[in-house]
Amino acid sequence: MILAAAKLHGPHIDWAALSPIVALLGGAVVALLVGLFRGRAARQVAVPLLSISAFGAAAGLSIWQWSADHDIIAGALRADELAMAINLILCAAGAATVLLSWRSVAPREAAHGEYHALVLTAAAGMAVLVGAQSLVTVFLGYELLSIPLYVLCATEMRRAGSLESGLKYLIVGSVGSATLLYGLAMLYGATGSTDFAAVAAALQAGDLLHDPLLLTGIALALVGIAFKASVAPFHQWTPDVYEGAPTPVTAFMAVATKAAAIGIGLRFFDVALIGAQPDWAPIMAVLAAVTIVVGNVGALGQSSLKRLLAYSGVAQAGYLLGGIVVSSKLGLEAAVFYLVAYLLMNLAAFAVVVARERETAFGDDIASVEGIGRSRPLLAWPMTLAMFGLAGIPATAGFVGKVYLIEALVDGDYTWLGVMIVIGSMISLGYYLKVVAAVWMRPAPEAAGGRPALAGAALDAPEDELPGPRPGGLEVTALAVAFGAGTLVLGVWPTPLFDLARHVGRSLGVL
Amino acid sequence: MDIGWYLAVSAIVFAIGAGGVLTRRNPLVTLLCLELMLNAANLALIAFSRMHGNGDGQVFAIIVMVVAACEVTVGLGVIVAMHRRRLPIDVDELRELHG
Amino acid sequence: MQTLAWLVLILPLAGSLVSALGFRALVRVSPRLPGVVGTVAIAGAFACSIGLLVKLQDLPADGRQVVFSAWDYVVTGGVDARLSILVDPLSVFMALVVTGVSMLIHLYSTTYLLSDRGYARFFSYLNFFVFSMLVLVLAGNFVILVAGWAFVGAASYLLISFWYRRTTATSAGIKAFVINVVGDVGIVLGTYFIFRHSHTLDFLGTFSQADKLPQGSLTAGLILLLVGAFAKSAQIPLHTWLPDAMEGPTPVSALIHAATMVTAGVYLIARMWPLFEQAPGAADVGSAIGLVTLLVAGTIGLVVTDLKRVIAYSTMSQIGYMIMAVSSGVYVGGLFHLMTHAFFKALLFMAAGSIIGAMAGEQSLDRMGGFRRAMPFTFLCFVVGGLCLAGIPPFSGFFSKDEILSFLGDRGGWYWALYAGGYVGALLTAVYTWRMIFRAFFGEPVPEAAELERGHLHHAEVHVNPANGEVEDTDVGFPGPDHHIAERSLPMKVAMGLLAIAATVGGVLQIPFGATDAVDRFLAPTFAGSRMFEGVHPSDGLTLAGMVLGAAIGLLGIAIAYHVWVRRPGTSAAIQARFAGLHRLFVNKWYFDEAIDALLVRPAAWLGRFFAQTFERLVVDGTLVGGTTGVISAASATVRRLQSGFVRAYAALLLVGLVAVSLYFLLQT
Amino acid sequence: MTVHLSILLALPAAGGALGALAGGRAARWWGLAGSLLALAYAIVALVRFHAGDGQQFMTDDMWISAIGVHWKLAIDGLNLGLVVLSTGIFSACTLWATSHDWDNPGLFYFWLGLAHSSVLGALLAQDLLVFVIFFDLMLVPFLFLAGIWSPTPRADRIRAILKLFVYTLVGSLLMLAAAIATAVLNARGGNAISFAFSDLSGTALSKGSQEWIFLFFAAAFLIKMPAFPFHGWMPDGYVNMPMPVVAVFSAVLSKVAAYGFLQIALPLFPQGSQHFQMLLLLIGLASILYGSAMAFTTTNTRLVLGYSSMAQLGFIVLGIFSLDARGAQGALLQAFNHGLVVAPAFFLVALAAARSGGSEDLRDMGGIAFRAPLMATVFLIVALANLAMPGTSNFAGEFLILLGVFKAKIAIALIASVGVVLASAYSLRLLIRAMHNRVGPKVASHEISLRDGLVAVPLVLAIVAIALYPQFALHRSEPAVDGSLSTLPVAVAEAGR
Amino acid sequence: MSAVLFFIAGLGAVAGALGVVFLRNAFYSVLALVCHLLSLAALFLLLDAQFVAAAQVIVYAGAVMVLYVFVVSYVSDASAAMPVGGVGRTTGYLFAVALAAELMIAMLGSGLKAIDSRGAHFAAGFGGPGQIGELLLTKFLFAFEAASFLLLMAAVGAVVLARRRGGVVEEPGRPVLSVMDLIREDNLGSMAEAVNAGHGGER
Repeated sequence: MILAAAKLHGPHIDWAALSPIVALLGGAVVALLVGLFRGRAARQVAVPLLSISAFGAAAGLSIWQWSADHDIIAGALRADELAMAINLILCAAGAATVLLSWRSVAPREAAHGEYHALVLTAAAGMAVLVGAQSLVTVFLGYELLSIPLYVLCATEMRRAGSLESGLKYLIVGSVGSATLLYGLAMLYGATGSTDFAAVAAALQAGDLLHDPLLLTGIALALVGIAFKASVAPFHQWTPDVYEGAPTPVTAFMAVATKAAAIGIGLRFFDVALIGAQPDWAPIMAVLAAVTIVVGNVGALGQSSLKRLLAYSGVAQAGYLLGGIVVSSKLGLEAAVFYLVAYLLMNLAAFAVVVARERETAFGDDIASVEGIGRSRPLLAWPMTLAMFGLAGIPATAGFVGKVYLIEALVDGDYTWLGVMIVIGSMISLGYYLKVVAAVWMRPAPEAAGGRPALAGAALDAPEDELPGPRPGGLEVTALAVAFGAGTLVLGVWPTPLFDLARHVGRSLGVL
Repeated sequence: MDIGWYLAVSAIVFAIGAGGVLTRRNPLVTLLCLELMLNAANLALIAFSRMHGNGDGQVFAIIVMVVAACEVTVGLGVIVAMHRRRLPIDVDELRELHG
Repeated sequence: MQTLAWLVLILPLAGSLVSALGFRALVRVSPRLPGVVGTVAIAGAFACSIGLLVKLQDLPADGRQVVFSAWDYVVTGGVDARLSILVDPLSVFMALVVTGVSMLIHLYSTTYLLSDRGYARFFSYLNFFVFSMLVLVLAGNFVILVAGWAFVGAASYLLISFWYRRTTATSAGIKAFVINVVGDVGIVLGTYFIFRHSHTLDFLGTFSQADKLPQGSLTAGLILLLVGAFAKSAQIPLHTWLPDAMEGPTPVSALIHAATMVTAGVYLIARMWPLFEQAPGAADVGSAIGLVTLLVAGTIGLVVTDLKRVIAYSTMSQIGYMIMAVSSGVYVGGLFHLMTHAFFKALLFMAAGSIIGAMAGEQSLDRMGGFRRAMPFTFLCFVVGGLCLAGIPPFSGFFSKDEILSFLGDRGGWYWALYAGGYVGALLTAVYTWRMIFRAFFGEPVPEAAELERGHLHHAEVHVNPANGEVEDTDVGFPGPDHHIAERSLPMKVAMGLLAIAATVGGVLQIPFGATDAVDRFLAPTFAGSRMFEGVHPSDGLTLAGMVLGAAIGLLGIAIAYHVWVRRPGTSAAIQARFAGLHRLFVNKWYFDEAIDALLVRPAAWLGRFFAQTFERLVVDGTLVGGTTGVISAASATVRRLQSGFVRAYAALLLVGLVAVSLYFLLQT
Repeated sequence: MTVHLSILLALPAAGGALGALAGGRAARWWGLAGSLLALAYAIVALVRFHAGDGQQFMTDDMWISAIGVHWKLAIDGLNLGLVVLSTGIFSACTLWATSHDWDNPGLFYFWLGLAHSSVLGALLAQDLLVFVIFFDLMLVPFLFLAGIWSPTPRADRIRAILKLFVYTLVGSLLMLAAAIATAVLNARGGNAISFAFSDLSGTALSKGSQEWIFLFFAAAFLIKMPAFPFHGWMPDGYVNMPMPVVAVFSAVLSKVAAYGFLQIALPLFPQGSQHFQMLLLLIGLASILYGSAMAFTTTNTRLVLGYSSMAQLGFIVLGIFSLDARGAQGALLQAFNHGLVVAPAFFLVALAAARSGGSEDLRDMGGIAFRAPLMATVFLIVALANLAMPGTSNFAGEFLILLGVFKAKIAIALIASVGVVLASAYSLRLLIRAMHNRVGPKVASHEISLRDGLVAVPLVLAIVAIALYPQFALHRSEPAVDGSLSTLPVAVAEAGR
Repeated sequence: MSAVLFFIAGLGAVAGALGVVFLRNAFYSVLALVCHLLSLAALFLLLDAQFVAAAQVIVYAGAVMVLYVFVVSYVSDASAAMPVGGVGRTTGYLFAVALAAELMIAMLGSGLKAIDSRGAHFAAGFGGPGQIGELLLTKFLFAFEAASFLLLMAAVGAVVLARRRGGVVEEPGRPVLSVMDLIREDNLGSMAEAVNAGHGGER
């Protein structure tokens, strides 16, 4: 035995290709350790700065490894343009989250080091998930992103809502991951392998295609991934968790989790399960349609902006699913394009929500943005652009993204799903424009009480511990403006983003 | 015994776990039911591993055990936090967020 | 010649624009200046028309149809409407009548409306009307014809509503306009039917292929054209606007609603003769409607008490003659009657205006009487007009009416019915005309007449709208506070005098038995090739019989009127009581207004209200918008109710989805 | 290849943006300058346009190569008149707006300029997606213009405004899907995907595809017009916009929809158009009758004009779907005419409202003409043009429309002519009840000011000029209209005969 | 022999699972789960997965369940004898049955011959620590490392969630204040605090 162990040769580790993930995980460890320092500056300034640098480093390394296209570490992961592109989205979302958290309640409650370490780990988990090239890695990535998020959701412990959202996410999320796991197990059972390549090869052989074991495995895996992407009817955790979680965490979940889920969806279905495409595509299209309807109608009549954005995120997941359904190069490109647009629009909106949560006593209620068209144009414009972008109004990145998606769907003979996207957009106008109307057309409300009414805040807590109305923060405004401007610029001149999407389109070789 | 028998047990346990999640109000028990579901998957993995005669399934199962432990830890952490916060330990009482 | 032809059009337009745009400057120079400008413009047009006449006579007979085009108006896809005018004897004849009568009426108006605050506006409108009428008669194709047709309608509307502070005037205006638009639409649609086969909108081009047009389309098209003619010429059933149009100032009634515009229908039918001769069915419709109108209008004229409305119904009736004539192929007779009617009817209206001036705006015959001595000139004019209308030789009306009826008689067949009807109408005409004269000028002088005899023109203390008794806002200044009568106003006197002379001697142009046939000869080039024009010539016997009969009937009518309203003043009431039903029918104008109201206006209004109050709310807003939003909000409510907050329910839904998805996949095996 | 149209397109928005940066009182002059410059540019284009030379002043660049979107702008016979119209109307309405002190003027003129640019973009676009983009985009400024500067109380209007925009954007979004489908289906068979009109052809699509795509486009256009029964947004929208804004909205935006039928629906989906001809004719007819009946019933002056526009657009739909060159020519001419008439009509209604104590209800008006003869004259001309009195260009348009319909479906033409009669009734009713009759209780009349005259008189002169010489417009549009009908099966059949 | 063992262990596993769901006291549920886990370990052994079986017993039944027991007793006053969910209980079971049926169909309806066999032949050492270790260090090296990081983060998360902090009510009417609260900065809330590192003092 010992001799055997001595003969053992570890797999070749392509550190370069792995470097973005290493940067994120390393950043997490460093943040955790720096968080132990006593100095206020170390904790409140150095830790966020370190986190941002970790995200920046990961982003830089992703760009460095842009043209990589091979399996790494014994086929556990794959480094290719899709993975790198989604890494970039994750890093942008992560860095933005760090900025939004800068003066927020959540990191103080959870302690800065731990908070940022959890964010970085979740991001790393997402990167793992997107790069996953084996069933085991899929599951691990899935959990590596989920478990830190369960904790992050519950970090604002003074609010019952935060804890509630954490527990709900945990319970429903675990059901989702158990489902995924069972599906993966069945796929393993049917194909005898955990490698995507081997799974795809087994499907290619043909006689498996109508085997109930395989098909049920696909069904369960589909549900598991759809769960993370907030696809109806597996979306119900989304509104509650988004609303209850600290707003920066919500922003991170909304953008990054969705990107990761769609990324693995693309890879898992369009690489490993491409052979069974005729089996899963129709039901996935139906799920997409249901999601579009449920998300959009659910968002109507919401008064909490976070909840509204949550439902909106559900609907957007439905749109994005279209990119997977068609299993084409165009679909892949469109999905990636839309993810970037989605990142810009959502983060702009969440930045405004964060700023107004701090500035007013209305929390994330829609009343908090009323009348900011006059008083805070630098917040009003990004919010407006974000809403227009999400609704698919022209001259925003969201519009171009939708065009791209619909084009992919029509091209893939799923025209009806394209029309569903359009119908969804129609319904969505009902709530996006409501926000725009609140921003520009309603007068600023009379301040209701002097302090932000953080739901469930303990009333007997010392005065100075509860943040009163305070400036939203320069960094939050800057973030909103930057992402709002990005929405606009990429709506008018989307070619750079198209170039990126086309690069990614080359990655999944099977297509 | 044929592998199929093991798989049948696995399926039953998975369903029982799922049923437990649907019916139990105590989050602690809900966590236990989640463990049941993961263990059912583990049983399936090991059965398949035996079926194919390769070790991938077993390694997968070990990893699942790690994950299960992590989930339990965090889940219990949340429950403890809720208990400290004097929130009811009852999933049906967690209804502040809805609609 | 081309220059003259365009000048005929341009001068009135220029006059109109000068008055309209420069009214402040003009009035500043002299309050009368707008009137002078207007009159001079029309006089210029009249002069140009005469010039045109002379030039036309210089051309060879077969070359007297000249088309001048200014520019392309609508030329696309086979439509060939150019801004073109057709100068031929018929159009020049009409232009002469129009400009001549207009000139006199402008002259009359310079004093008649002098105190009116809308003096400049009035002349602007009036000049615009003349311009429009000239466009109508000079039009060289259907599109320009329709344009002129509608312009006169608009001018008529403007003038009817001239005193726009009166709701009666504005509602009369809108009524006239809408009915005239019905006519316009008729002409447009008729044009389509003809254009469909002729592929040209040009008159001469269309006429040249008249015999090639299919009968069905042609008849349909011509009947639609007749709708236009009826609307403009106040023929049944599109006549109801004309009596109401008397809301306009009296010169307007004289010019537009007696002499010129309302005869446009006659002109149209005469102009379209090549087509009508190919479609006798359509022509017969025209004849029949003409007859019905002339009789119905005559009966109403017997009982109406508003002075101007009596003349208005008389106009309807006389136009009935003309329509009947031109529809039956008696073109020259119809047009000759058009001319003489223009003279004497304008005269009658002017005279009526003079009396109304003396009555300070009051128009009811019931309040008038005994003006004979107070207003001798007016009386004289009235008598001349009355004699013309009644068809007493040697006044012009005698010859023109007689020509129509004898030609009808000559055609035989069912035209005998028209012939007989025409004489019945003549009797009615004589009776109601002289009823009017006897009631206004005979009997005891009313206080206003007595006041005038004492040398003072009556002036009302309070101005009221004669139509509904509503008190007028005096600060507004229209109708003007002062009134004018012919006896005291030279321009009015001149205008009326000239017209009276024309009405008296106009008949010499066309005396039967070959004595004179100036009109006939002049118009011949236009009607060259017509079966009716060249083929129908009444025998001398028929002509003579007709003349005797006509004169006798005219005298009989005057005698009856004298008996009823002068010798035995109570007779009228006795007859009313004896024939109460008939009287009620006549007084209510054969219930045409009521019928149109019940059949068209009220259903339309009800529909409008239904749309506005019910349909819009229930269907457009309720079902279409509300239905969609309702479904969506119901879905929204469902989604949000499912989002109950129970985490177990979420897990349950997840499992339901899982079971469903798995089932789908299992079904794929 | 010129850059002129891009400049034309950018001028109003640039003016508005500079105005927004300048803020305060200066904003209005920047906004006005942008509009007027665009107008001048458009007039130069009009003068230098040669009928029969096809598309002119072409700008053609690749915009988004990945999905085949070209930045392609051109003026042809179809859009020439409407470009001039929209620059003219926008200039007039901007001038009109300058006489009013708007809250936050920089933003106001920015949105107005952006609206102007978007409309121009939709008209000039020679690329399907660019058209769709601007077609959608041109609504956005109106959302703000109506929402922020609406005359109605805040509480009531937001719902109404949201209804308006959701409703109208619904149509546009359907069109988006249809446009993409058109391009993708055209690209089947190996061609690179492209949205440029010149790369799309009416024959590449199967009849089935054409039918649904046509329906989507038709829905967008009919809603934007609006046509019965898709006008549910119209009352809310019209009541809740500031007057200058509702004037441009009514005068210009609905025309873009009519233009879309001619530029896109007919040439690209000939079989679809043919298949749904009767449906569209019936919709047009219903719009005419319903709009007229409503215009005759309502007492809100804005809605009188709104429903009257609906009826007029019914005629335009009829003309287009006569699928006959004359009808289409008439429709295009009528689109121009209606824009030219309805903007001053709104202006006059606003002036009348200002003279009757701010009330826009006919019942509160009356007798305004007496102290304002010039205004009365202008009102009269506008009313007569609105009812398409023969001799006006509106008549020329209706004449051609009805002629085209007459050729296609006699019965429809006969019924539609009822609309002509009704038009006279409601137009005169508006004129009389506003300007004539007894003086209303709160009416304090006075003549229009010089600045008001600057807005109204050029428009009225334009109405008169085009009335005298409609051929000016017809001549320039004829080749293009023939071109857009040339792919229709009827036209093809006729040409073969 | 193996059949008998299978039935005993299988029944134990299912019974344990049912016990978890149906026992009303959370404490008994935990014990039922332990029973289930042990049965499962036996099944693993029957499937020649000795290492996993061992790990199951040690890690799961041994460590994790102990944690459970502690937490159950910690919160027991609040959660003792909580009724099984009333609402939707029957439907919950129905779904479970439907799910079980579907999974059974999938598993047993599979056309794979191997399912109806006792499994493939395998090399010596299958399921033993050597083979598992080799796989973990070669093919599944990344998974192994990532799992370890996951454990770290779970620990961090648990600390973040479960540590005591000021401002959050601990006991009714008794604010949590101690000497340490005066020394340390407010809401420091780090792991350091949780383990009292650097302070060493008692709370």
